[in-house]
Amino acid sequence: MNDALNPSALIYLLTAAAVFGIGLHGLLQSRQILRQLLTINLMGSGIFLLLITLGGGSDGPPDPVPQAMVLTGIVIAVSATGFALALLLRWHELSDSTELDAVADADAVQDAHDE
Amino acid sequence: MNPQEVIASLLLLSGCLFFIAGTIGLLRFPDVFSRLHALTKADNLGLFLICAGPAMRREPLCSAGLLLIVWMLGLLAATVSCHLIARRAVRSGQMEPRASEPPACVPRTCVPRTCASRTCASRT
Amino acid sequence: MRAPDMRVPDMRVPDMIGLGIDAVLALAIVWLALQTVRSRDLFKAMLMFVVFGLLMSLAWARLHAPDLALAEAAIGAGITGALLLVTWRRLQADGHEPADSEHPPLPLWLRLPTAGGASMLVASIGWVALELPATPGTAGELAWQRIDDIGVSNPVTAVLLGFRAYDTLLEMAVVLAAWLGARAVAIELRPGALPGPAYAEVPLVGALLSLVVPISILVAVYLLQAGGNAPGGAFQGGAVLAAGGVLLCLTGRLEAAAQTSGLERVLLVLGLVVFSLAGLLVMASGGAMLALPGLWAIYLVETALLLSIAITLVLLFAAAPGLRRAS
Amino acid sequence: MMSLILPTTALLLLLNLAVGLIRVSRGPTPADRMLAALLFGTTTVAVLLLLAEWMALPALRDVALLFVMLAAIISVAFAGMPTTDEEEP
Repeated sequence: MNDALNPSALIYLLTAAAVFGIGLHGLLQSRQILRQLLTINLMGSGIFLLLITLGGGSDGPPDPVPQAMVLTGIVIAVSATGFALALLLRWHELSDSTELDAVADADAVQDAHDE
Repeated sequence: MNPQEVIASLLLLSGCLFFIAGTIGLLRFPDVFSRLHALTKADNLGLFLICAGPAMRREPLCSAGLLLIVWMLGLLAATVSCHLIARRAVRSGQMEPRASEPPACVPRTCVPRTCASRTCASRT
Repeated sequence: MRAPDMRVPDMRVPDMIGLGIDAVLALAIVWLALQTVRSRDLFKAMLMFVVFGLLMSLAWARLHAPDLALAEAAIGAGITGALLLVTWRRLQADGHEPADSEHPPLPLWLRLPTAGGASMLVASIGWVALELPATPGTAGELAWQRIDDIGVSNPVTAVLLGFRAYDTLLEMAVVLAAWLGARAVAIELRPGALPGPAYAEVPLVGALLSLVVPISILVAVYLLQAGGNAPGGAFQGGAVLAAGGVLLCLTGRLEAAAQTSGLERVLLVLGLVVFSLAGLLVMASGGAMLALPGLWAIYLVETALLLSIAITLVLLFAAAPGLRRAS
Repeated sequence: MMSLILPTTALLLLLNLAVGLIRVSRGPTPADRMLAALLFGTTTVAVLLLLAEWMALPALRDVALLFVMLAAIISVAFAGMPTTDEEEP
């Protein structure tokens, strides 16, 4: 496969790596749940791009297997995001916070249950 | 190179020109409303020209029909989006009521207030 | 689906322009990802992410993956953006401005190594993968060789419903599980319309709905039908149908109900039930499990999957047990 | 000739789009960012149509159709957002 690496595949490979790195970096440094979800989605997009680039990097017909996997991945990513956003709404209702901060928010949830 | 291709190329390039004009308007115009004005009109004309280019040299009629549908739906989306964005901007007080303005005025004085005047001033 | 290159005499120059397109696209994608992570304003970050989705779809197009471009267009441009903006709206309606935290950001000496290390990790994985000797008989090549056995000429559909049907079945189960989870946590949310303005008095919204919703149904059916021999299929069609439903929710035509109706229950499990039944029936008649016996079976399963995916995504968007027509 | 004009136009439009990113980044109001995102919708559709012709992938026209169909969703979602970012009316 290495001899058939064309420059545009290389470009997208680097893009995939950069997007994943940026997403991971953002996930590590953000505390707000909504932003963390964005960064997780960015990381997912980076992985998708990597899969497709590696599958189609050589000449010839594009590999359908990674395409099918990424297709299911896109649908699962949006479902997981929807679930996470529902969790976020519930968390916000219970703790009146949109961040995950272990000690303080556990207290808040405890208070909400005690009421 | 046949005349059809020449016409198609001209259509594509002029469409590109309208997109660039829209972007210049987006970057240079002073407030939301004039930016909306520049963008929605110029871009949809550009989209039409870009749709018309490939449609010129296309034999099957259904492909040209699809391009036409794309353009019409683009018009609809731009109209509704422009309306909704402008409506929300008006609601949020980015435009002064115009009753006090003289009816025939040069654009510079009767454009809606820009961020420099009321919108940002009252936020501080 | 086979990538046809331009075989024209002046091949060099268009190829170089194509490379330029790739470079601009890649730079814009990376810049958008950076802005999504770095912007202080959360609304700006969400919008950057939506635009990121638009450009990803162009990238799929450049990578000869129109199936993915279709899915990304329906989901990235339609559902994800609306989902994020509506969640933000709900948080604000509860009287909470989801501003960024007061916590100081991590120090630079900690941030730069994490970012650089993460990129280098992925880049090295990519390089290793590229340096691997090409082994004959990858799954994709086998799929291309045996695509005639399945009966559809779109290789992605063939992989989804023929060669790797387990994956597709389990994916449907995962999507359903995501909704069940959302239902479990959202059960105490107030039913009713989304917080926000009523659209009844906005004149253009009615016109938009009366055109876009029927067209979304039409396009969903078209994509399902095209999925056999051209890009398209149940996932893309389901996402388009779901986008139409999301539009109805957004404009207040549909509101959250406290109960799941009988029809919704049927539609939710339809994909799983039809797919499993078809697979089991094949097994009962002597074939391998989930080896669908022909084109009609594939279309039957795909139709069921499309309906299930669409209803599940709309219900996930509404974060509600069910939907009802606005009174 | 068309094999040259089509990618050139696509490249010009993409550069145009990249310049438009400045407006999303600058703002200053959410409406400004939103309308710049609107520009991207239209430009992406145009680029997709050109790529469909150039790469001989007619399916990309379907992608363009999806984009124009769903372009309004994000605006509708945006228009419903409360206006607390700016000032009270």
